[in-house]
Amino acid sequence: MVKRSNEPFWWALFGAGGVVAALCLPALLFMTGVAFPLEWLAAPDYESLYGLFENPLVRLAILAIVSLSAFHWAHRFRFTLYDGLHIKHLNAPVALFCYGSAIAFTGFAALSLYTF
Amino acid sequence: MTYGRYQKYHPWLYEPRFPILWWIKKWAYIRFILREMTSLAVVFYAVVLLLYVNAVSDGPEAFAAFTAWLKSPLSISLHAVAFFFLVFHSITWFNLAPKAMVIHIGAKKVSGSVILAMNYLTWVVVTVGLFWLLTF
Amino acid sequence: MPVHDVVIVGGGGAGLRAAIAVTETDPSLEVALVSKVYPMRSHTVAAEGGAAAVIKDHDSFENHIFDTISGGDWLVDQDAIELFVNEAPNELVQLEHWGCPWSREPDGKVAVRPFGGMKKERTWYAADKTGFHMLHSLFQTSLKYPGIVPYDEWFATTLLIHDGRCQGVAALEQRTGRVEVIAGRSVIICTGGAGKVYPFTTNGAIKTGDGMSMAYRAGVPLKDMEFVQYHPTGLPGTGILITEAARGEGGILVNSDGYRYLQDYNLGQPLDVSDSNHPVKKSMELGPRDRLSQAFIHEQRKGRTIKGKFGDVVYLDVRHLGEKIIDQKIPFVRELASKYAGIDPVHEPIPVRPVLHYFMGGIDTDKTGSTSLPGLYAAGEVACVSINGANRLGSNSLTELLVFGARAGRAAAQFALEQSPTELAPLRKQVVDEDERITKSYLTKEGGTERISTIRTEMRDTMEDGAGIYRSEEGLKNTCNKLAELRDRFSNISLDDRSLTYNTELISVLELDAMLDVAEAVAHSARARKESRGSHQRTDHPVRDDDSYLMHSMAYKGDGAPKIDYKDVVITRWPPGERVYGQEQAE
Amino acid sequence: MSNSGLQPTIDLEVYRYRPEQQAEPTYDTFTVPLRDEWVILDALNYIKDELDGSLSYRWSCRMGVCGSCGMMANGEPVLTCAAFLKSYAPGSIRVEPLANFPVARDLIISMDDFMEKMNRIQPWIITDEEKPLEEGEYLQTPDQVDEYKQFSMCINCLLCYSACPIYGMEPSFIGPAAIALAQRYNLDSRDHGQETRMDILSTDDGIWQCTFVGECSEVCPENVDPAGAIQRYKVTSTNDWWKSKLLPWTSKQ
Ligand SMILES: Cc1cc2nc3c(=O)[nH]c(=O)nc-3n(C[C@H](O)[C@H](O)[C@H](O)COP(=O)(O)OP(=O)(O)OC[C@H]3O[C@@H](n4cnc5c(N)ncnc54)[C@H](O)[C@@H]3O)c2cc1C
Ligand code: SF4
Ligand code: F3S
Ligand code: FES
Repeated sequence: MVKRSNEPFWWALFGAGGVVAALCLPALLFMTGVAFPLEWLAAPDYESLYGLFENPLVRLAILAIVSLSAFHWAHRFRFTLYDGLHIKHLNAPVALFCYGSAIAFTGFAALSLYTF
Repeated sequence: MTYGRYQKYHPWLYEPRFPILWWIKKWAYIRFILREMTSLAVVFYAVVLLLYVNAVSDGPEAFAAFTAWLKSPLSISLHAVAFFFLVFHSITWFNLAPKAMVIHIGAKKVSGSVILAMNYLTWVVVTVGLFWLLTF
Repeated sequence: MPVHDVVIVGGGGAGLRAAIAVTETDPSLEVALVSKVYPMRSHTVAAEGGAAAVIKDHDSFENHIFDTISGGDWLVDQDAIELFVNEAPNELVQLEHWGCPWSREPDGKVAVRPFGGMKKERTWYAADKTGFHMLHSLFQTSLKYPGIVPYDEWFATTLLIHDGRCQGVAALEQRTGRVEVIAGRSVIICTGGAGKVYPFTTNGAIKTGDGMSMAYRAGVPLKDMEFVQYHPTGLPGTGILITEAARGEGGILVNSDGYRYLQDYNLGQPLDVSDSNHPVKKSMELGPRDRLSQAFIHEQRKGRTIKGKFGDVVYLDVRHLGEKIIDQKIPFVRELASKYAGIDPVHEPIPVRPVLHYFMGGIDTDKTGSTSLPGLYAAGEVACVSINGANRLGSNSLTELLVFGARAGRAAAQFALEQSPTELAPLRKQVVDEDERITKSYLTKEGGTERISTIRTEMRDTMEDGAGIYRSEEGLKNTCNKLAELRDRFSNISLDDRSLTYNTELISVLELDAMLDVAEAVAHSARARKESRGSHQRTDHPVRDDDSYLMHSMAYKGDGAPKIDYKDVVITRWPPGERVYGQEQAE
Repeated sequence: MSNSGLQPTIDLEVYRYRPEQQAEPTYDTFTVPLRDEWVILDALNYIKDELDGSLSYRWSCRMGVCGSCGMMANGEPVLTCAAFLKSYAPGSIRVEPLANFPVARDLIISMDDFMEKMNRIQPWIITDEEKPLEEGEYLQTPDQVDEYKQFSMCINCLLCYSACPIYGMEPSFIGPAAIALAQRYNLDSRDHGQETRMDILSTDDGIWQCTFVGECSEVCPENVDPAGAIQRYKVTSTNDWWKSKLLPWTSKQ
């Protein structure tokens, strides 16, 4: 009997991450990383940011964004390593490294957002 | 080795080796690898975003220090590069989505171009929403 | 294991259908399916227009039978056609159950379209890639039967006859070059037609008449070989077919004056293309193929054709159908015309000319596909049952593959069950001889100055000159003589390639050998038939002569020229009459 | 393009591999007439007829439907009966056997692997019980035909396998055309074999090897879009996986 793969689990996270990243990240990065520092746009002041992040829903959304993005990376990067470097035989360690990092990152993000 | 009912028994097959650097052989493959590399930009910004929130959480000094770093040429260049990759990610992602998604309305399949248009529309709405959230 | 129960040579529509019929008759039977190309490459793949069978209420079996008999100019065996028409609908439904993606009506029923020479629309179609879809459905379905053993890219070279019956074939495995026995208690030949005997044909490279030649050399007669069909609408240069469905959907043929010239040839009066009754069945563009191709020659003589880079053409105009219908019903026509004629049929008329298309004749079989050699069966274009007579109606052939493929399969299975087990030793011996013949004549032969391509080209040219659309004693005599000369020169042939692995040049020479046999049978049968009937038109004998020639010709291989004999046509309920086209509106 | 006399010509650098004579492939250069209407296949036929009868390659229909004449032309997989010489002129054309397959002789590759995979995905209508022929055809509306029609257009030319780097690296990958064919049956309203085929497709050798390079669809001469077929199936398979984990009682085993 052939074994069906468990790949769907990771693929679903990859897909969700891909959507979230595609929708949200360009705008966010553009503001925090380019437009605010270069003062093309007026950056929000500390208090209003604090107020925004105090909202647990906002923090939950941020957790979703960063965590799914990390899983998106993990999955894609895992295959990029396989394909680009021809190392499919190193399947287990590569997967462990990629998904492990994403899991650890998610844990760290959850903790720090929880203790905001 | 036996392959179902088809037998492999010819002794003289020439098996070309697959080139290690296959992905520089064709523009399409380079584009593919670049697309896959966008994941680095994604994770880069995920980390930055978390640090950003943490900086706010750590108080005004920490936030000021982080903002100062954001203004450094290194940070600006990193962000600029990452931005291009992220946009590349968004475009490729939305363009390819209709291939995986098949939506039916009644018995009719919704055409790929409609799905495509919906994707871009959502992108615009989300982008505008995020701008509104952070700048007003 | 070279010993099987039934050996089928040919993996086209007929061969696959036969193979499935054998295992369905008795799943314990093992079928060897020998094909010189992977089955899905067989030329059935190229058929475009559709397959005929009566299923709609406005039609009847009687109509289909009569259309075919008159289309074949009364050279059709009437018992065979009756049975064919009766079994046709079930076969096409069977194929539907096997997944063939037939085009449908809005309510989900199978759709039909009109075809030339047919009184009602009865042609089932899968857009305009019908043969492709039929072949792939059959091939993929065949994969589910463990009893079918593939011999892909094995080239059958000769029949193995022992104890007075056919017990297998010798075949050359192309990738290793070894010649092996493939034995069975019965053999079915399904190797398709031989269009490549002519220079300008719709047929693919593989249609070289190998099976006809194998049977012919084994003493089985080839029936009605003088009847070869020219399709009126091939692309100039390549001979790629523009399907009759283009006319079935309403396309028209015009000459250099933009005139629908068919009206001058007793094919009825044209209706305007905007008329809701256009196209009228069995009239004008929907006349039978022989008459349309002949009309082209007359137009050419009158100087009313258009000069093109590859000879004279007329125009097939489908522009009035509009882009939507063209893309929906005949997208492949658009693709082919754009790619190979450089024109878009939505905006320009398609240049076309008659092109050799189909062999009505073939291995003489009865209604079960059996031949005069016990244990040997044939089905498909290679066989002549005969339901096509002197001119095949478009879309009957694909159905024929199924009906007679299945019949031959069942009969061969039955025959195999009744025989004692195969003795391999005597067959092995024959194969050793065959191997030696091939090796000595081609692979290790010294000297020899003739090239394959030279002889092949000269053969094709002489066939077109003498045994084309119009023939005469003079021309046929020259062709017969030329063929004898080429046969002579063939023994002086030399190959560049002496290797065993995929020696495609060796395959070409074996095919040329077969084509010379077929060409000879065609030319001599044509020379002997001193009348004009269907596709066989003699300028020196311009009328049909039922008193002397309401008979099938039978060509037997001789030492020199073939021996031509005759056999009665089976006439049951439809006495010979006049072929009438274009009169239907007057009814 | 060079001009020898009146007739313009073009050079073909043709890959040669004659296993009985050479261990490694080489290239032969042939000069052939450059005619407007000639495709690469015509040039190969010219070489075989006039210059070197030992050149071996597959072809039959010369009209883009039998699927046998696929080769690499200047590194791109093409149907040689549909690739016009003039689109490569001036310059020469390097003709090679389809990439990613073992070469048997000259331009002929071994098809064994594909034939086995095609067989493995069970490309036939799987039903629980057959409808008797007397009851006629299964009804299928034009919309239902459209669901799978595109995936039924595959001519098995294998260009997609040649374009897919993943297949090049991992020959165990079932690959684009076979998966598209499986989808052709999965999406056919007459078929009930989805479960059976899922065991074959949702494995590590199946769809999950594909990283959506997408070149398979780019080179496909029939617009089958195997890449689309695979991505769609990933969604199907993923839905199925989550269902079987979260609602285990709904999946029949
Ligand atoms: C362009 C075109 C369009 C057509 N359109 C229509 C249409 O619309 N409707 C219609 O009814 N008919 C049509 N026809 C006619 C019809 O398609 C053919 O008559 C029919 O497909 C022949 O099928 P077959 O199974 O007899 O042979 P093929 O499909 O030709 O198969 C022959 C098989 O025999 C094998 N073979 C041959 N020689 C050997 C050998 N020596 N050793 C081993 N194997 C061998 C080949 O590998 C192949 O598998 C068309 C024909 C052409 C050329
Ligand atoms: S999917 Fe396209 S490229 Fe691949 S084998 Fe089929 S037709 Fe050829
Ligand atoms: S090229 Fe290969 S990786 Fe997937 S999308 Fe096509 S099969
Ligand atoms: S020869 Fe048939 S596809 Fe090119």
